[in-house]
Amino acid sequence: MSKTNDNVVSARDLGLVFSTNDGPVTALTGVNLEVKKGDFVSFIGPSGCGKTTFLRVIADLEKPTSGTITVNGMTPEQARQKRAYGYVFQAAALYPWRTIEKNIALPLEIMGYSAAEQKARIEQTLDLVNLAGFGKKFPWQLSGGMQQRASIARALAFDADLLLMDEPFGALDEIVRDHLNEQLLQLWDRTNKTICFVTHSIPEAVYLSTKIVVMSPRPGRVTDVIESTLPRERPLDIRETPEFLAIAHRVREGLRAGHSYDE
Amino acid sequence: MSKTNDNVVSARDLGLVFSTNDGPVTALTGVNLEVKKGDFVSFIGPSGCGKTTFLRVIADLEKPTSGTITVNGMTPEQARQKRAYGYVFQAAALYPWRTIEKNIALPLEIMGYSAAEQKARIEQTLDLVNLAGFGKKFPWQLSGGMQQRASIARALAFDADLLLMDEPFGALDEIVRDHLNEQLLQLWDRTNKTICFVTHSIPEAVYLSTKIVVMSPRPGRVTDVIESTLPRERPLDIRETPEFLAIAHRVREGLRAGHSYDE
Amino acid sequence: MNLSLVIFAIVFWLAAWAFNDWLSRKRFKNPSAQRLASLVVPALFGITILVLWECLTRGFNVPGVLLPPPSAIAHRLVNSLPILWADVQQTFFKAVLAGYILGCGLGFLTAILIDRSPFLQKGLLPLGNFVSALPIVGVAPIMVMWFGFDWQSKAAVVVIMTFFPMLVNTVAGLAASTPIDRDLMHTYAASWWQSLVKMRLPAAWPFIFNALKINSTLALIGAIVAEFFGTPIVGMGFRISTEVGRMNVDMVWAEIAVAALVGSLFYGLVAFIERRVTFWHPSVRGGQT
Amino acid sequence: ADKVTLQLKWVTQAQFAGYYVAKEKGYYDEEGLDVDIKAGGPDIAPAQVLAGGGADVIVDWMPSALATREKGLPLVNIAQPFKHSGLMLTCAKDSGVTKPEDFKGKTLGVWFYGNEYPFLTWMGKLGIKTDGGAEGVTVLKQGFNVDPLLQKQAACISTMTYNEYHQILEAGVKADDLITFKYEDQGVATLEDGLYVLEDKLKDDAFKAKMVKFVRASMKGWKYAEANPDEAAGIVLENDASGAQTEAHQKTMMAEVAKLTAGSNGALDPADFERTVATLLAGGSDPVITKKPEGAYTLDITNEALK
Amino acid sequence: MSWREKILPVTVVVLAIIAIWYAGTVYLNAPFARDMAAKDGKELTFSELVSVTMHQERPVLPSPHQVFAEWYKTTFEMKPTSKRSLVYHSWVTISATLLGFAMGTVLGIVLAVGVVFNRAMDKSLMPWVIASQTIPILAIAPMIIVVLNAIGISGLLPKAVISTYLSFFPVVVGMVKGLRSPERIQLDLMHTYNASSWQTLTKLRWPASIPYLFASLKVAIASSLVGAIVGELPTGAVEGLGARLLSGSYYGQTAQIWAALLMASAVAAILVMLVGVAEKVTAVAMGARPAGVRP
Ligand SMILES: Nc1ncnc2c1ncn2[C@@H]1O[C@H](COP(=O)(O)OP(=O)(O)OP(=O)(O)O)[C@@H](O)[C@H]1O
Ligand SMILES: Nc1ncnc2c1ncn2[C@@H]1O[C@H](COP(=O)(O)OP(=O)(O)OP(=O)(O)O)[C@@H](O)[C@H]1O
Ligand SMILES: Cc1ncc(C[n+]2csc(CCO)c2C)c(N)n1
Ligand SMILES: [Mg+2]
Ligand SMILES: [Mg+2]
Repeated sequence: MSKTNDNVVSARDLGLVFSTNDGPVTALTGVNLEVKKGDFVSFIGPSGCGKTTFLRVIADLEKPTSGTITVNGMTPEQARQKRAYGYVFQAAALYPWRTIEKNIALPLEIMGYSAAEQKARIEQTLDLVNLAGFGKKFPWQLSGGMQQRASIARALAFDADLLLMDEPFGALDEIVRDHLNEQLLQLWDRTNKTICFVTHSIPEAVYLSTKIVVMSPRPGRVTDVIESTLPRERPLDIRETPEFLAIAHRVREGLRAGHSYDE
Repeated sequence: MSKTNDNVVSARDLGLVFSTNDGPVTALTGVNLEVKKGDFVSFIGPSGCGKTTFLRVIADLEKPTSGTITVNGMTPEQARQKRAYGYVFQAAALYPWRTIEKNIALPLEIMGYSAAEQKARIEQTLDLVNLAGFGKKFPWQLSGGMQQRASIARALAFDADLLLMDEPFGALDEIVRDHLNEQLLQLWDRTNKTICFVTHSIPEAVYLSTKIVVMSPRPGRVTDVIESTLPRERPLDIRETPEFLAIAHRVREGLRAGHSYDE
Repeated sequence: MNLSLVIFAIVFWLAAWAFNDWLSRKRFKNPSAQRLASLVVPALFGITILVLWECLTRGFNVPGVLLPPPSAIAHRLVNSLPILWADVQQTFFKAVLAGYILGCGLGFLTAILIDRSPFLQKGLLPLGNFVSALPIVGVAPIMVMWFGFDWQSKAAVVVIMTFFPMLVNTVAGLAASTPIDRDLMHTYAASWWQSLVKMRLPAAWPFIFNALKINSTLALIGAIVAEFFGTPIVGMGFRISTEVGRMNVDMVWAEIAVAALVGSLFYGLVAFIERRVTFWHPSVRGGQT
Repeated sequence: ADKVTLQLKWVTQAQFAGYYVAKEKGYYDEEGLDVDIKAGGPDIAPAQVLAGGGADVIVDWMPSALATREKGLPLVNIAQPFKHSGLMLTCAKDSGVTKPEDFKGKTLGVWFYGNEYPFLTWMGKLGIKTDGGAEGVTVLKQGFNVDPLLQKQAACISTMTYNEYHQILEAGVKADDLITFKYEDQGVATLEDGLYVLEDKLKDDAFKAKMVKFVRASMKGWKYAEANPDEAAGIVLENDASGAQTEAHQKTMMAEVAKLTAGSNGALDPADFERTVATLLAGGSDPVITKKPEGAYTLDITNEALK
Repeated sequence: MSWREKILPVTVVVLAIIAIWYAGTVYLNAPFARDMAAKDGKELTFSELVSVTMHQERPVLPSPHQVFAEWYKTTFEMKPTSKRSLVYHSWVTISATLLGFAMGTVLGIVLAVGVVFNRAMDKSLMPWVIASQTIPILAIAPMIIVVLNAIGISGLLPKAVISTYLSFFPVVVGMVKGLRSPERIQLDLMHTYNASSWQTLTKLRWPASIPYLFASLKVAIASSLVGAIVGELPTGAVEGLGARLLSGSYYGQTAQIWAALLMASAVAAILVMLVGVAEKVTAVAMGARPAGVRP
């Protein structure tokens, strides 16, 4: 096991049970996981297996009911207070009374960036997600995919070492998705961020990750952790290599095993 | 050109311009399209190209600013009043004050189904989307993918001859997606419904459709309409046939052409 | 002036403040201890006010006809229970309840009517504003003239007072559903009634309950004040106005205490129902993290 | 100049003409006083204002003043400009009331807020219950106006000779259709508008001196008003900030008020005081005051003022 | 906005109300008229009855034209500075209303913010805020006035204080709900930024509460007006609409009461409409979607 201060996220026997109107729901159980600095970890698993819940635990948005978890060696709460991470939610969660520009400015305002800095970063991230020219629109004037991109821009606008991204590219077409995948990889490479990334696309998971976590539902648990053997440098056509396909196959099998119905 | 009464949707020179605080936005322009009874039409195109807008026009949720459109030979409004279609929105749009069960019951109540019939259909569609056992939960107690499935169940619960589905499977993993694709094809085959389906997945579009509409943004328009040569009977492994791959290739090319940035 | 009493009051106040602050910050592991703490906090706040009041009125020798100490009020209260109970029956159970139900109902129905017909929306809504501030001082005597001296005229005043808050909030509530919620109903070609019952009313409940809460206290004030303008010789407003004139200020405060109790219970009941009906709203579900 | 604040018992009207006249005619100025006259209203208990330090001297009715005194706020009468009582019960003839014995079973309108004491005393004397039983009368807390009589909601209502009675007439009812019972005629008259101050303050000679000047000037005002009712009514109208009163009504009122102040030089007649106290003590089951008040009036001020 | 769309509906409704009013005038005033006639040994025909009921000195319900004539006379035929001018009295009341409304709104918002952010305040203050509203104002108004007077405050402020007392409550109730109305995910976003309470307030809770705020403000400004009018009684009811109502009532001048009522209503309507305009402007600034055609 590695030195703790190397671990960005470290979960031990983590469990989380929601109590609802008709009985408790076990969202996570016995989750053990280590995410190292500079890792790109993808979470993949059937709908409802606890991916979002796990990300929320890391982000201190949900308290585990058993086990322990540390983020940057601290409790999630301390880490959050240090603004350790940026979070892209599964839904865009833009504030309807702010224009796209202003939505992106929100974390910058809160974290006290100067006006000039805000302007520069807004422009830059809008460009990055290909929304230049839409800054003055309100969220409801954008398409679903555009809203999602705006929310990605918002999370990228400030410098967090850890990025928690919950299906950020779900509503995007292949081309944009490929483009953003590349951009994200570049960013990760350049800045040595740690990224936790939920996706439903096996190729995407394999293409992006250094580590793929396969989860399974009822109760949500980790069934496989795959360390990628792909090089850090990844052109798009790496996706046709046998190595890539082998990993993808392993992920698919893991995914299939976790499903309740067999086809 | 076919006889009109054969056409479920028929658009002529359709255009739609939104007027916004900072100038007009052309969401659709010069759209000509014919959807025949029993067609399975997929719409694919970059984010923001007007797919949702077009579906909304069919559904009488948006009024075109130029051109004409008929649905079942009537105006969209008349068709809507005849309850010609079921709509799956891009966002789940479940009512928070109703349980999942009750959300699915909503259209049934409105359309006057008997209590027994309601019960049967709720059970059946919950099974179909693999949410059996979650009927008594409230929307905010479900994961993103589960919410999306609930909204699909809601649209399938009543008998509309035309289904308008806006990225219904966007938030689902491959396995569930494959499963639901199959289910949807079966349903379509059995009931001879007409389906308009927005997706970002090229394989999904090719696998499901009799006709693929490729769209392109700024301004939103139809750039290619591909009639599928695949047989109506489609096992999952049809996706490895050369015919399939050829169509997929044509779609990908069309998609790429519509994009503003070239990689 | 009795300085020691005054000093005691101030010390007590500071101590209670510190204790309360500590208690409300503290999280108890044991849920029943937590619940107990959540009851102790407001209670202590109340006790502090009473102690301050008692000590300051005595300490500064405030004349009883201006402000009697709480002990005198309590004494008067327990000695006048039959009278107070008769007053509550007259004012609350007859005038307030009847007026509240009618006024809220009327405001609600008018809002629905306005919503139903664009014509009425343009014609009636601006005039609804006219009813908004029909001053009780002007209306109460007229109602006495029209509906007699008994509780019916007070109920009429309450109707007028509660009508507008309900109208405004219902109108705002009916506009509170989100566009996509409405789109969904539109795709079902739901009738206006169906949309109303299944979508727009549920979305409006948080606003409507605001009106019900505001009105629960407004109704009581309205009925009591209306009794200043003519009543049979029973009722909370009657008692208050005559006893002020008779300088029985302890009785006035006893009646006020009863009014506060009854009003708070009424408000609490409405708030309780609110939590049941709007359980799904973030404000109830606990949007706080 | 010395400041004096006078709190009236009711809104600005000819009932208080003497004080307004004294102010307008400069009688207060002559005494070196700067008098602030505060109008009252249905919601103002002058005694409370006095206790709160909002006024130096108030106008109040003696029953209510004595009751207040018993409650622990020691009011002292320093002058009594009103010699006679203007209170009466006015009944509609068609209600069947012709004499006090007819009240039983009828509905009577009464002013509360401290004004009910004379009524309760009277009913006590007549042996009529007022607590709503079948045997007694049904009492209504009358509002500010004479509507209950016009609307036939009550058989009789309380009126003042100088005000409400005339309003009934102005509404179109003929005097012949009315029957009135003056409290004075029924032997239950109590003293009305008098000037009261706090007992403690009288220990202060400077204050006493101020009150002497105040009473002297006020009485001068009253006598002028009595002699020149129309001019006095005009002065009242000018001082009415609500702009609501009519000239005709205030002139009528002034004429009637003059009849009540006539015969008083401001000094309280101890005999009147004794009569009032006796009346109040006699009041039925719920007496207004339970024991004879001591030191509830002083003649020092008027003695000094009238020198 | 054409004539047909805006003016016609209001006109129709106003005419309907006036028609009902006239009918009510005849119906309610008839008993007294018949009574008077009977005492003179006469019986009134219907047309006589109608004409008599229209012009009674002390009607149960004055006819619209009586009220309007009085209103017109006191509003337009007097110098606005004269004590007999309704404009003058309206202004007296409006100034207290506006001051009270401003203080009430601020107080209400401050309390709501406190209640939402501080558990101790929620637990200990809210029950007392509610209890405070069950205390009948007219009962404590005189004491407030006396106390304020004792510390040398008189004139506009005491009235405004009573106005405040009535108007802050709708604001508290509405704003507590409004400030708590953000969705879970919207709050989570702030949480991930480790935003301070103040930042969460200004950037999320406050904008999210705007619809609740305006609904509350409309109620609050109406309540302020009622409060200002009520507050005129224990301040001696010397001037203002409340004084007009009171002395009108006291001296049996029915037309004057109704004219003052009409004026109070009109003032309230205008104030509420002004709040409505502010609401619209704010909504546009906050990117509200233009109201759809559909319900
Ligand atoms: N607030 C909540 N209350 C009760 N149950 C909840 C709550 N949030 C999530 N759950 C339950 O926890 C389980 C895991 O949910 P989670 O959102 O983590 O799934 P997920 O893996 O993100 O799924 P998806 O891919 O569909 O988004 C689900 O069964 C869900 O119903
Ligand atoms: N209500 C609106 N007001 C103004 N502009 C709008 C509105 N709705 C959509 N648009 C604009 O119209 C264009 C098409 O939007 P649409 O939602 O149809 O895209 P889409 O193809 O569904 O995209 P996606 O795949 O991202 O959902 C976009 O540029 C969007 O900004
Ligand atoms: C609440 C109330 N109290 C008293 C009176 C009547 N009133 C009080 S003093 C007085 C004499 C001067 O007119 C009169 C008539 C009223 N109408 N309403
Ligand atoms: Mg999820
Ligand atoms: Mg879309």
